[in-house]
Amino acid sequence: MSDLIAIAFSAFILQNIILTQFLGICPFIGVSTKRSSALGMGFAVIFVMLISSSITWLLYHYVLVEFDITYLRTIVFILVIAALVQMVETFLKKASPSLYKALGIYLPLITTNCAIIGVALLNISNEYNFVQMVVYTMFIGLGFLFVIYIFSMMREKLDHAPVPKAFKGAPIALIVAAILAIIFTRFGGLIEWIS
Amino acid sequence: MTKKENFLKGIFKENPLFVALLGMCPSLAVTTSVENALGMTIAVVFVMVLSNFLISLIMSNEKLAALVKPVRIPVYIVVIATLVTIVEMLMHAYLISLYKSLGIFIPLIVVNCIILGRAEAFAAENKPTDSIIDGLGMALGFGVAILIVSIFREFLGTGLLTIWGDLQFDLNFIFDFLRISPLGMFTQPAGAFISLGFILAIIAAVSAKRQEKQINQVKGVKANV
Amino acid sequence: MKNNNGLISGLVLLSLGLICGLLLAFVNELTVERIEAEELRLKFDAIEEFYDIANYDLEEIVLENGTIYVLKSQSNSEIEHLVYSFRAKGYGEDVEMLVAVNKDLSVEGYTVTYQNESPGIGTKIVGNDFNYNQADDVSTFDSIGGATVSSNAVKAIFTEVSERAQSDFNGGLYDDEPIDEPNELEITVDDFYDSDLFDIEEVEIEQGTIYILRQDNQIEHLVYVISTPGYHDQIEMFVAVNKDLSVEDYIVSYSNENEGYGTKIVDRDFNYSVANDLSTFDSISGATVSSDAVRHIFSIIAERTEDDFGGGLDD
Amino acid sequence: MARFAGGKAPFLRISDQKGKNTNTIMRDFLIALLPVVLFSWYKNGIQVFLDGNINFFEMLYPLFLIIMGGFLSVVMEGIFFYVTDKKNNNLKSISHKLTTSYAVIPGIILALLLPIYTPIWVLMVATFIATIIGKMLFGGFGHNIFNPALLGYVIVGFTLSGFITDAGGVFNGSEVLIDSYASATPLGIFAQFSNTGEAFSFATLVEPYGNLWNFFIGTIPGGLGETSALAILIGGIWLVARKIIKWYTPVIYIGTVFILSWIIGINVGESGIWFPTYSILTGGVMFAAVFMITEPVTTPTNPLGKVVFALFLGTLTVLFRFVGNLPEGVATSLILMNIFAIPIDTYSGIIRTRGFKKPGLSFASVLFVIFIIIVAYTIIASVNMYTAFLPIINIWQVI
Repeated sequence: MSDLIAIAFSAFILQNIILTQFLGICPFIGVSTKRSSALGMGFAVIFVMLISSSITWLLYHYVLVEFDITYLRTIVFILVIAALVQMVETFLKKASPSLYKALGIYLPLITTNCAIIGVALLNISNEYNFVQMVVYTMFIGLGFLFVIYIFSMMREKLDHAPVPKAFKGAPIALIVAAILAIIFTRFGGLIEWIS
Repeated sequence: MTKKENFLKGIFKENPLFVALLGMCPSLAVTTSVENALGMTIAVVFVMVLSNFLISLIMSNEKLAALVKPVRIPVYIVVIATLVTIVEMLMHAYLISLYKSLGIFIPLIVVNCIILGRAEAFAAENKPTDSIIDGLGMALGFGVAILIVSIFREFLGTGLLTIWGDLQFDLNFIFDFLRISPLGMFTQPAGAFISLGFILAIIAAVSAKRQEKQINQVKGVKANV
Repeated sequence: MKNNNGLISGLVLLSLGLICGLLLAFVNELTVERIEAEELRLKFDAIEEFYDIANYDLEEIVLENGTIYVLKSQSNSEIEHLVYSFRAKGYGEDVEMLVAVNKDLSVEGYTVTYQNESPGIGTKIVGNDFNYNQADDVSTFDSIGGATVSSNAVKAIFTEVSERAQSDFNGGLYDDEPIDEPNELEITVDDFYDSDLFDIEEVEIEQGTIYILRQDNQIEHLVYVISTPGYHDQIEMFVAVNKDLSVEDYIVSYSNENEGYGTKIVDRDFNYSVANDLSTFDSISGATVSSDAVRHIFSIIAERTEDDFGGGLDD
Repeated sequence: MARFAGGKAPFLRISDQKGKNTNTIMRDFLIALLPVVLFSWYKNGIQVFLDGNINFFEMLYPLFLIIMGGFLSVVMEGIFFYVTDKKNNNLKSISHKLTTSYAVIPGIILALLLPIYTPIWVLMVATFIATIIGKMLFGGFGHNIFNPALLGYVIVGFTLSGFITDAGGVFNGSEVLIDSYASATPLGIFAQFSNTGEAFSFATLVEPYGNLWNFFIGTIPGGLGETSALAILIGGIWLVARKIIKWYTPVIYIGTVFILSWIIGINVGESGIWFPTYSILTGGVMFAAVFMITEPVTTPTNPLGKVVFALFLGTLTVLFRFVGNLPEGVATSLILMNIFAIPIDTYSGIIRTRGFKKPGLSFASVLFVIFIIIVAYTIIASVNMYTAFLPIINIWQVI
C-alpha cells in the first residue's frame, strides 16, 4: 500500500509529467489559454491515457514478450493508440454525446501527444505490475490536469497584462513553467514519513 | 523555389522549433549537454530524411498513391515508427551511453510533430529529391535549434561543453573570472524552461525588429516613388 | 471498384506493416548480440574503476534493492571482492551507488552511479563530495556531513553494505537463493570397515555418536559421527580413525548448504589435507563457513581421539 | 494613475479616496518598513560596532545592503523602461513610471529577507529576478502573478544558497564576527529535530537564544528584517492605521499558524503555550503577515478571498514547516498560494455578489474539502500518526 502511495505522490508531483519529464508540452503551451479547454484537455488525456496504458501494458506482457518481439513495441504502441483514439471518438459520439461534446475536440490532438505513448513506454521501462501501472498512469494524468489547469488560470491573467511584446505567448508561458517547476521541486519531503 | 532555398528555409525561415514551436518536448529534455543534442540531431536527421524520401517515393507513384490515400496517416506512422525503431536499435548497439541518456525520447521521435507534419505537408506532394532536401533542412534546423539551447544550458549549468565522448571543453575559467561558479539550476527542468523561454523571446524580438526594418524600407521605397 | 478501395487500402497497409516488421526483425537479428554485449559491458564498466575485471570470474546476484557483483579469483574461485550496487530513496528519485569492498572488509571505493537530485544536494553527491569519513573497515562508518535527505540515501546504502559485507564474504551471499534439497547420504560403518570383523558399540557424546570397533576387546577403529552447525543447517560427518590415529576416510553424510558451498562439501572438495596424523591439520581452502564446520568437526575429533583410544571412552 | 482607473481592482478604491494617491501609499509603506530597517541596522551593525568587533564603515553595511536592494531594483526597472519603450525614454516619463510601479519596494523587501552575509552580486541577481522576471515580464506592476521579492528570494535560495551561507559579504573582514550575530537560525535547529525524529523541548529550541522575549524583540539570528516581531508590529499598526492594509489578513494568518502548531505541539507532548508562540516568532511568519500577504496585487482583493487566502496560507506554512523538509515554510507556501489567489479572488467575488449559489457554491465546497484534507494531513503527518493508520491500511491490503 505504501509503495502505491509513494508511486502516486511521485507521479503527481515529483515526476510531474510536464514539469520534470517534459512530456505533453505541446498541449501545455497550446491548449492552456482558457480554463475550460485546459480542463477538457486534462480529462481527455486522463481518459485516453488510462485506456491506452492498460491495453499497451497487456499487449506488451502477453503478446510481445511471449513471441519475443519486444523490439516492435514502438510501432505497435503508436498504432494501437492511434486506432484507440479513433475508436474512442466514434464510440463516444454514439454512446455519450454530452461527454463527446466535452472531450471530443481534444481527442484528435491526443494521438500526436507524446504524453500518451510516453507513459505507455515508461510503464514498461519502470517494470510496474498491473496495479502499480494503473495507479502511476492515473496520477500522471492527474498531475497533467493539475498543472495545465493552474497554468491556464495564470495564462488568463497574463492575456490581459501588457507583457513585453517579445515575451508574449510561448516565452512567458515557459518562464511561468520554470517557476512552477521550482515550486514543485520543493514538495519533496511532504510524503517522506510514509516510507 | 531553388534547391538552396528549399534547404535553407528549414534552418531559418521555417525553423521547426524557433518559428513553428514544434518538437518542444525533446528540445527541453535532451538539451542538458551538447552531446545529447548532437545525438538527437543525428537520429532526427536519419528518420526525417528517410521518411520524407520513402513517403514521397510512395506518393509520387500515382497508382500507389491512389491506394494509399485513404490510409495515408497510418502508412506514414508505420514508416516513421519503423525508421525510429531502426535508429533505436542501432544506437543501442553502437552508441550505448548516448542511448541511455536520451532514453525514452528516442522512441518518442515517432510522435514528433515535425516529422509527421513534413510528411503530410511536403513529402506527399513533392518529388523524392526535393523531399530529401526538405527533410535534411528541417532536421538540421531542429538540430541547430536544440544545439543552441544545449550550449546555453550546458555552459551555464556546468561550465563545460561536451561535444562527443571525451571531447570536452572546460570553459569554467570564464566563471572563475566572474568569481562565481556555474548555476546548477540550468541542468534542472526549471533551467530548461527558462533557457528556451529566453531564447524564444530573443528570437521574437530580433525578428520583430527585422520586420519593422523591412516595413520601413518598403515605406521608404514608396515615399521615394 | 469503389467498394474494393477500402479493402485494397487495408491490404496495402497490411503488406507495408509486414515489410516493416520483417525489416525490423532483420535489423534486430543484426544488432541483438551486440546490444547484449554492450549492455553487459556498460554494467561492468563501473566496476572497472575499482578492479580489473579480466582477472576475476564474475558473478551477479540480483537482490530486491540492487545487485551484488561477486569477483572470484580465477585460481581457486574464492570470493576476492564484492561490489555492491544498491539503491535507496533519495530526495527526488532513487540514488544508486556502487560500493566496492575487499575481502578484508576494507572499502576499495565508492561512486554514485545514478541520482536525479536538485542542485546543491545532487552536485554534492556526484562529486562524492559528501565528506564521508571512510574508515578502513566497513564496520566503522562515520556520519556524512552535507545535504540531509540524499545523504540519508547514501547513509542507508553504506549501512546496508556494512551490515551484510561480513556475512556475504562468509557465504551469506547465497542466502537469498533457493536452497537445494539437503544432501543426505545413508552412511554406515560398513562404508569404512567390514563390520563383520568387529564388535561394534555405540557411544553417544555431546556432538554426536562414536562407533567403537573392537577386535578381541581392543579398540581397533573409531568412527565419529559428528554434526556441527554450518552456514545454513547442520553438517554431519563420518570420520573413521584408525588405531594409529591416521584417518581412514571421511564422508559428509548430511549437509543443507546453498549451491556453491554445499556441493563443495559433498564432493569433499575442500582440499582438506588430512595428515596421517590427526594432530596436524592443514587449513581448508574453499568456502569459509562450511569449511569452518568441517574444521570444527576435525578439531573435535583431534582433541579427543587419543584419549578415546586410550580408554577414555569407557569412563 | 490612468493605468489603474480602467478597472484594475487593487487601487480602484484607494485611488478614489481623497489624498491617497500612489505617492502617499508608497510613502506610508516605506515609513512602515522604517522600524524594521532601523532594528536590523541596530542588530547587525550598531550593536556589533558597539561591542567593538567591527569598524565604523562596516557598521554601515546592513543599511548599505538594504538601500542597495532598493537602488538596484529602481535602476533595473529604469533600464527596462528605457529599453522597451523607445518612444518616451526621457528621464521624466521614466521616473513617473518608476513611481507608479513602486519600483523601490521589491528591492528593499528582498534585501530584508536575505541574511546579512549575502554578497552584493547575489543581491543583484535576486533583484534582477524579482524586478525583471517576476514583475516586468509579467506586464509590470498590477499584473504580476508572483510576489516579485518573494520570487527573487525563492529562486536565489534554490540556485545560489551556497553563496549566501559561504560568503562574508563585501566587507569580508567581519565575516567571522558576524557569524556570532547571525549564526544557525532557530528554524535550522528545529529542522535538525524534525529530521532525526528526536523530541524537542523548550530547553533545546528556545534556551540557546535566551527566552521568548528575545524572539519578540528580534535579537535572534535570521534574515535582515524578519527577526524582530516588535519592529514589524509597529510597522503593521502604522499600515493599518493609515488604512493601507486590512487588519484581519495578518491576524488570521498568524492565528492559523498559532493554533495549528499548538494542536501539533499537544499531540507530540508539548502542551506549553511557548511552542506555538515560538512558531509564529521564528522565521518569516511575522514579516510575511504584515508586508507580503497584504500586498494588493498577488493576493485576493475582496475580504472573503483574503480570509480564505490567509487560512490556506497558514495551514500550508505549517505543513511545509513540520512535514516537508523545508525548515522555513513561509516562502514556498506563499508563492504557491500566489497561484491560487486568482481563482480564490474570482470565486469569492462571485460568492460575495451572488451569495452561495452555483458556481460559487461548488467552488466553496471543493475548497472546503481541500482545506479539511490539508489540515488533517498536516496534523497527522506532523505527529507521524501513520502507525495509527497501519491497521486500516492492512485491512485494505487484505481485501
